[in-house]
Amino acid sequence: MTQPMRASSPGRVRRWPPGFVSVFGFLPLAITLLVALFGPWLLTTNPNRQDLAAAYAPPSAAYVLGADDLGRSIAARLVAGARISLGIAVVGVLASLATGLLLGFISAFHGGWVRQVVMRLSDVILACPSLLFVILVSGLLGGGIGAILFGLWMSQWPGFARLTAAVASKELAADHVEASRLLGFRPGYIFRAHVMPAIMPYLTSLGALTVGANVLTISSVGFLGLGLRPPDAEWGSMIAGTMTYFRTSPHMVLAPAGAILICTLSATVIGEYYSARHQGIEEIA
Amino acid sequence: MRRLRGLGAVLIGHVLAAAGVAVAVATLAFVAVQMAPGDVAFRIAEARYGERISLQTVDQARAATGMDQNVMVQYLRWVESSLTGQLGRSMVSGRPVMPDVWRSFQTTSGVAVTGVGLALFMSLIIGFAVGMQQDRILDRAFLFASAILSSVPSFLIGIALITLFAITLRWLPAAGNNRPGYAILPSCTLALALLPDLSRVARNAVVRTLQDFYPTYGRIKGQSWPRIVFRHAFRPTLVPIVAYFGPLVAHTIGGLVVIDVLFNLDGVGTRLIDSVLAADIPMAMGAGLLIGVSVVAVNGISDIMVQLLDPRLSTARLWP
Amino acid sequence: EDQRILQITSPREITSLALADTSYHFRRLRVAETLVTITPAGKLAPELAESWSVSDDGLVWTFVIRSGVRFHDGTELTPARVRDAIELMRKSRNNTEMVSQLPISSVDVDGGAVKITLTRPFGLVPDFFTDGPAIILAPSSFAADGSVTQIIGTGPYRVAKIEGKASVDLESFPDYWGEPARIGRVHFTGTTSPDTIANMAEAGQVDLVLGLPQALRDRVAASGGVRIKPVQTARILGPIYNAKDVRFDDPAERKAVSIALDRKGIATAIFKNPDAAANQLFSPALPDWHDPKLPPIERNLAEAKRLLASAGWAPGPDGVLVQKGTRFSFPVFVGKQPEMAPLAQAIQAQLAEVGIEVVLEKGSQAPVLESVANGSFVFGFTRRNYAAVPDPVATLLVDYAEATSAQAVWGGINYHNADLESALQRYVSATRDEDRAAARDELMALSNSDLPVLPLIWYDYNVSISDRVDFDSVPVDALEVSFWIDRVKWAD
Amino acid sequence: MKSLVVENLTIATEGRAIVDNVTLSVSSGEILAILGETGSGKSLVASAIMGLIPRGVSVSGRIVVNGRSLDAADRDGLRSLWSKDLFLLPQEPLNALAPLLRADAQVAEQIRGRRPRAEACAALSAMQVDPHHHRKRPFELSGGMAQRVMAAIASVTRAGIILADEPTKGLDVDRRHVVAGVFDTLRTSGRAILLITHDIALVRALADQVAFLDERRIVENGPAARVLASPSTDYARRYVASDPSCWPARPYRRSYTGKTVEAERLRIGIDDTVLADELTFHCHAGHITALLGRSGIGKTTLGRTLLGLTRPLGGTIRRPQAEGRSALQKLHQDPTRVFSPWQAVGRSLEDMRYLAGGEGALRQMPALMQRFGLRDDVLGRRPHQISGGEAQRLALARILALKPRMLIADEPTSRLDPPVQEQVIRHLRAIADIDELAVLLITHDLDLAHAIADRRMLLEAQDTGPARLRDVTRSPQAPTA
Ligand SMILES: Nc1ncnc2c1ncn2[C@@H]1O[C@H](COP(=O)(O)OP(=O)(O)OP(=O)(O)O)[C@@H](O)[C@H]1O
Ligand SMILES: Nc1ncnc2c1ncn2[C@@H]1O[C@H](COP(=O)(O)OP(=O)(O)OP(=O)(O)O)[C@@H](O)[C@H]1O
Ligand SMILES: [Mg+2]
Ligand SMILES: [Mg+2]
Ligand code: NI
Repeated sequence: MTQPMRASSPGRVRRWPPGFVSVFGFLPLAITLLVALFGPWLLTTNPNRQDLAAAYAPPSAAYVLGADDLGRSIAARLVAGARISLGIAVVGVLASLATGLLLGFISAFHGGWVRQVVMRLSDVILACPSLLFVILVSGLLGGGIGAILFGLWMSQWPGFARLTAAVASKELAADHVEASRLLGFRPGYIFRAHVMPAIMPYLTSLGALTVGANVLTISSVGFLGLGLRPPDAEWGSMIAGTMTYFRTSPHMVLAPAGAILICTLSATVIGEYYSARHQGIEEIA
Repeated sequence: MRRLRGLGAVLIGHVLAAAGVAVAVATLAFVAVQMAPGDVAFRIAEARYGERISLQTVDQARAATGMDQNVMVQYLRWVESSLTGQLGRSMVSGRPVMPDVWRSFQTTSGVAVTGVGLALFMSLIIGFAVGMQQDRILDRAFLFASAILSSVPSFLIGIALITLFAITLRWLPAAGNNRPGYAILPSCTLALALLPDLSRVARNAVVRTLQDFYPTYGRIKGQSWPRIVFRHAFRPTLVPIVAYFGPLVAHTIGGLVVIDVLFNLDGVGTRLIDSVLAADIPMAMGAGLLIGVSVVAVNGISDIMVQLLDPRLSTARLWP
Repeated sequence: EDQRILQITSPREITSLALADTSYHFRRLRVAETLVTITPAGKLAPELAESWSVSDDGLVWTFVIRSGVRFHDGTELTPARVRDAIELMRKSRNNTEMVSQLPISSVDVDGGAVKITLTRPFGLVPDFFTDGPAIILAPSSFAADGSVTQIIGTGPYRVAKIEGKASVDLESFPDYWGEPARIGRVHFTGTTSPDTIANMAEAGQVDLVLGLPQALRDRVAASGGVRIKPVQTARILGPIYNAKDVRFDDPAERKAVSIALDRKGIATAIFKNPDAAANQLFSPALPDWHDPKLPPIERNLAEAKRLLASAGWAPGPDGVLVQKGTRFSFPVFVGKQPEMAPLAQAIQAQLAEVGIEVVLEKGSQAPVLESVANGSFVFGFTRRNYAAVPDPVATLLVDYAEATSAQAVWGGINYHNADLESALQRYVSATRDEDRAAARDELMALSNSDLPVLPLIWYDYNVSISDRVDFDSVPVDALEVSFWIDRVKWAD
Repeated sequence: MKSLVVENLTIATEGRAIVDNVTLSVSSGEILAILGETGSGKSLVASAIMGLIPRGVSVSGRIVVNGRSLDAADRDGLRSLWSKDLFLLPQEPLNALAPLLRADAQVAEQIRGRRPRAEACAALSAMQVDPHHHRKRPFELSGGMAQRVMAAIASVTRAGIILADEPTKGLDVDRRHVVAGVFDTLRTSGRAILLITHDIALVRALADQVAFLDERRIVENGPAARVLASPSTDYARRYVASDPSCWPARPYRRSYTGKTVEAERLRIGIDDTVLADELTFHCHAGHITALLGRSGIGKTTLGRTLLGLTRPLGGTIRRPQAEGRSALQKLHQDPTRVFSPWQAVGRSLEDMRYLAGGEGALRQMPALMQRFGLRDDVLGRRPHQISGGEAQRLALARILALKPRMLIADEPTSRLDPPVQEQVIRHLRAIADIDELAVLLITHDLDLAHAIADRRMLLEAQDTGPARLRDVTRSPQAPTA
C-alpha cells in the first residue's frame, strides 16, 4: 500500500485538471445550452414533420442521425429536445435553488420553530424518492412541462434548503457575522455579504449535479411513458418511443441516449469540479 | 450508561418519527388520489376492467369501493382497517391489501438488499483502493469512469445487461420473479446505478480521512501503516458512508421503479405508482406506508450506526 | 414423468377474480369453461352444454348439460348449478356482459337440461353464452357475500397458485371430462411492458407469448429460436367521435377525416403489416361480414378538404378550420398500449394537413369515458373486438341497438341510425336464414357508409413459439377466445 | 555534537519568502526556544524539519539530524527518521489525536512495555489528567487536557529530537509547570528539544538557548540567560519588554464619570443552565474594567449577555443607545475573523455606509486609521492576508467610527504575540482615556489586568450553586485567574 502522506495541510484538491473540466464539463454543456437557446432558429427541419415512408431510416444525407418510427428527423428532435430536457432540468434547479436558498436562510437566521418547521417538512419530502415524486405528480396531473417542473421543484427544494441552512447557520455563528450584527447591519446585508459567498460554491456544485440528475430523472419519467405530451421531443420519451426497435434500428435509441449522457456527464463533471474545490460538501449536504 | 440512555432516546425518537412519516406518507397518498383531476371512480374502473370499461362498470366500481361516500368517511375507514393491521381491501382486486403489498415489498427488498449490498461491497473496495491513490492516474480514471456511469440512465444499464446476459448468453432470465436467479440482473442493474455515487462517497471519505493530520501523525509517532488505517482511520471513514444510507435508500427506491418495469417485477414503488394512478386508495396508502417506514427505518439505522461509530455526532440529531 | 413447465406470457394482468374483471382470462387459460365455446376456426361448439335447441316460436332455448363433468374441487356439475350461475349472470348491470343483455324471462332445470325462456325471439342465445363472464364456477368459488375468492372451474387445467397480479401456476386436472391437457404444468406471467415481453421471448425464457404486440414481431422473429404465428383478428382500431358534436354531425365531415388518414403508412410503419390497413369495419377474420370487393381507402387530401369546405369549414387565421366560431380542434387521450403513442402522433400530423388540430393528452380509457359522461367528448379511439361473441351482431347490438346505445361508449357516441337499429332487430329476431342474410348485408353497407367507427387498422394476434414447443400443435385463435394451451405439445 | 542542525533553511510560497536563510542548531540535553511574531513562520520551520511542508510551498536548505545531512526538500528522507530520531508535538493537539480512540489507548500504543495500559495511565496521571478522563476520546477532552495527553505521548517517545509547537497554550499556571516539568525531564534524559512558544515565562524557566524570528529571519540568538537579560536587537528588546509582568501597575482612582452599563441582580446562563447569579455592577465611561475568572466560569457568556447576544435568565440590564443601534460594541478574540472573509477589508469598511449614520462614520475612518498607525494598503487585502495586530487595530477603528459608549473586549490579545498585544492594549487604554469609552476587558492574564485596568472584577464559583461576582480592585492578594 502506498502511503498517502501529503496531508499536513488539506489545501486544494485538484481532482479534475482544469483543461479536462473545460473539455468534458463546460464545453458540452455550453454547446447544449446554446443549442437549447438558439436551436429553433438553426433548424431547417420541423422536428414534428413526419414522413411515414422514411420511418426507421438509418443515418443518411437527408437524415443526419436517421429518422424515427414516424419518419421524423432525429437530429431535429434532438435539437428541439435540448430545449425541453435541459430547459426543464435547469429551470427546475433554479426554482428549487431559489426556494431552498430563501427558506434555508430564513430558517437558519430565525432558528426556533421556523427552522423546525422547514427542516421537518424537508425531512418528510426527502424521505420520498424524487423520481417517485415526479412520476406521481406527472402521472396525476397528466404529464406536461408544468407537472414535471412542479414535481422536480417540490422534491428538490428541501435539499437546497438543508444545504443553505447548514452552511448559513455555520456562517451565522461566525465572529464576522456577530460583529456585523452588533454594528447594526440588517439581515439582507448579512445574507449578501457574509452568507451568500460561503454558500455559493456549494450551491454551484449541488446545482450542477442536480441539473445532471434532473436530465436523468426526466428521461426516466419519459421512459416510463409518463413524461411530456406527445409530440414534444424530450430525450427520455424519444428513447421510450423507440426502445422497442433498439436491436433492429439502434440509431433511434443511441442518439437521444448519447445526448442524455453528454449532458449529464458535463453537468456531473462541473459539479464534481466545484465540490472538489470545496471539500466537505458531502458532509454538509 | 449515559450513552445508552442517549441511544434509547434516539431509538424512541426514530420510532415516533417512523410512525409520523408512515402516517404522513399514507395520508399524502390519500390526498394525492383525491386531489387528482377527474372522477376517481373512472380510474378505478379502468384499472379493474381495462378494455371492458363502460359507464355501467364505472357505477359498479363506485358503489363497490365506497367511493360514493364522503371523503372523511373513506379516510376514517382506512384508519380503522389499518389499526387491525389489514390496511383494508384493494379497490381494484378486492383482495386484502396487506399480503399483496407485503409480497411487493419482499420482491423490492430482495432486489434492493442484494443490489445495495453488492454496490456497498464494491464501493468500499474501490473507495479504499482509489482513495489512497488520490490524484494519481487510477484515481482520475476512476472519477471519470464513475462520472460516465452515473450519467447513463439506469434503464439503459438494465437493457445492456439483459441483452448481454439474458438474450445473447442466455445465462439468466430476462424478466419475472419466478425463476432461480431472477434477482441477479435487477440487482446488478441497481448496483451499477448506485455504484458511481456510492463509490465516490467512499472514495471521498477515504480522501477526507487521509487529509486529516492524525494518520500522518500516527506515522510520526511510529505506528505502522496498516494499524493506522484499520485502528485509527477505519471508523471515521465509515461514518460518511453510513451517513449516506439515507439518500441511498431514496435513490434505491426511485431507481427500482424503472427496474421493476424493465424486469416485470411487482415491486412496491411500482405498486405505489400504479395504485395512485388507478386511484386504488387502500393499496396506494399501504404501499406508501411501507415505503415511508422503510426509508425512516434505514435512516434510523444509519443514524444509530453513525452515532455508534462516531459518538461526536450524537448531539440530539434525531432524524434523519 | 415430464416435469417441464410450459412458460407462457401475455400482456394481461389478473386485476381481480371478480367475474366481470378477469373471467375472460381464466377461460383463455383453460381453467374455466362456458356452456358453448368457439373453436379456433370460429365455429360454435358445445362445451359444458352437450347440445342445444330452440322451440319453434324462438322463445324457449334448451341446453342439455354435459354429464360426468367435475369441478376442480371434485363436486359435480349439475343443471341446478348451471341455472344458479345463469341467474347470477342475469343480475349483472354491466352492458359489456352479454348474458345480461338477453331478454330472458326465466331459467329452469328440466331433467338433465336447463331451459331458458325468453320474452321475445332472439337468435343469438348460444353465441351469448360463449362470453367470458358466462363461465361456470363451482359454488366453492364464492364467499358468503357472493364475491369470488378462488377460481374453481371445470377446465383441463386447474389453478395451483395465484401470486399477485402477474403469476399463475396451472396443473392439469386429471378428472377432466374431455381430452386431457398434453402438458402437465403451466406457468403464466402477465407482462404489461411490451419490451419486457420481447426480451423474455428473445431470451427463450417463455415458450409462448400469446398476444405479442405487432410492433415487436420483426424484432422477436429476428432473434432466432422463436417462430411467430400471426393471424388477423376481428378487432378494429379506429377513431370514434361524438356524433352530436358540431365537428362530426355531418357524414361529410367523417368521410373527410377518414380519407385524410394515411392507413397504408400507419399500417406499415407502426403496425409492420400493410394488410392491417382497414377499409371496412369487419376484417377478413369475419368472412361472412367482410366484403372483399371494397377497394382500399386511399388518402385523398384534396377531397378531404373539399368535403370539409362543403360542410362549412373554412381555414382560420392559424390554419385551423373554423365554423361559426368553433375551431376544428379537439383533445385526444393517448393510452398506454404500445402502438397508441405513435398512432396518435401520426394522426395528429395527418389531420393537421387538412386544418384539423389534435391536442394530445396523457391518459387512457378513464378520461375518455369521463368526457363521454359529462358530454365533452369529441374524438377518441376504440379497440373493439367484434368477435368476443362469434357473431358480430352481439357487439353491434351493445353499441347501436336502441335500448343500449345511449349507454354505449366504444362504438360511436350519440350515434343513432334508425335503419341500423331496425336492421339489428330484424337480424336477431329472424328465424329464416335469408332474412338474416338480408339484414346482415344492410348492416355491412350501413357500417361502411355511415362510418359510426372510422375503420383504420385491423389488429393482428401473434403467438411467438419457442423451439421447445411443437409449432404445429399451437392453435392460434383469431377470435381471442382461448389460448388452447391444453393442445400444445413439447417439440420432442 | 549537535543533534539537530538547520542550515540556510528557506521556505517560500509563490513569489513570497516566508522564512529566509534560517540557521539553527540544538544539542542533546538542550532546549532551544524560538520566539517570534505570529505568522512569522515558526511552525513552518518545525514542519520543514519533519518533512511536512505542504504542497505549493517550496523549501531549500540542509537539515542535519544526528550527523546525517539531508536536503530540506527530501521529504522521504526526513520522514524515514520519524519516531526514531524526530518527534513532533504539533500546535493543534486535537488534529493529531486519532479522533475515535480513547486517550489511554493512544498513549498505550506508544509504549513497548509489558503492561502498556497501566503505564499509559501512569503517564497520564503524571500530567495531572485525572483517572476518570483516561478513557475519554479526544473530543470529550478540553483543549488543555488534550494538550496534556500529547505531552504524555511525548514523554514516552524514544526519539532523540523533539519539536514542540506551543505545548503550553491554553493551560493555566499550575498545569504549565507540569508540562514544563516534562520537558525538563526529557532534557535531562539527553533529548534535544526545539520549543516554539509565545510564553516568555516558560522560556525564562526552561530554555537554554533562545532565537528570535522577525521579518523572515533569525534576528538574534544565543544563551537564554544572556539574551533575555540584555537583548541586543530592537525586536528582542521589545519582545521581552512587552511581557505584561514587566509593566507598571495602574494606580487606583475614584471614578466620577457617568455610568454606561448597569446590571442589577443579573442571572446569566446558557439555555436553562444558570452559570452566574446576583450579578450587580456598573461600568464607568473612560474606565477599563477587567473581568477575571477561571476558564469556563461564564465570562464570555456575561459579555454576550450584556451585548444582547445571549438572553439573560433574570435581572435587569440598562444599556446606552445611539442612532437606533446599540452603543455597546465587542472586540473579538480573533481579529482576523471579524471581517467578512469573502471580501477585502476595505470593502467591509465601505459597507458601513449601509448603516444608519454610516456615511458620517465612513468619513471618520481615515483619521482613525492614521491614529492607529494603519497604512492604506491593508485595505486592499483579505482578512487572512493581514496580521493579527493590524486586524485588531482595524476592528477598533471600525468600532470607534460608530461612536459607541462601551466596548466589551473578550480576550482581545490572547491570539497575539506579546509585542503586538502590548500595542493593541495601549491603543485600548488610549481609547478609554481620550474617547471616554468604557471598556470591559475579559482576560485570564492577571498581570495585564493589573497593568491597565481601573477596576478588576472576579467571577468565582461558589461551593454550591452559580458563580458570583466580586470586586477585587483593592484586594491585596492576587486571585487565581
Ligand atoms: N500551506 C501554506 N501555504 C501558503 N502559506 C502558508 C501555508 N502554511 C502557512 N503559510 C503561511 O506561512 C506563514 C507562517 O506560518 P506559521 O504557521 O509557520 O506561523 P507561526 O510563526 O507558527 O505562527 P503562530 O505563532 O500563529 O503559530 C503564515 O503567513 C502563513 O500564512
Ligand atoms: N453554546 C453553548 N452551549 C452549551 N454550553 C455552552 C455553550 N457555550 C459555552 N457553554 C458552557 O458555558 C460555560 C461558560 O462558558 P464561557 O464561554 O462563558 O466561559 P469563559 O468564562 O468565557 O471561559 P474561557 O475563559 O475558557 O473563555 C462553560 O462551561 C461552557 O462549557
Ligand atoms: Mg505556529
Ligand atoms: Mg471565554
Ligand atoms: Ni462606581
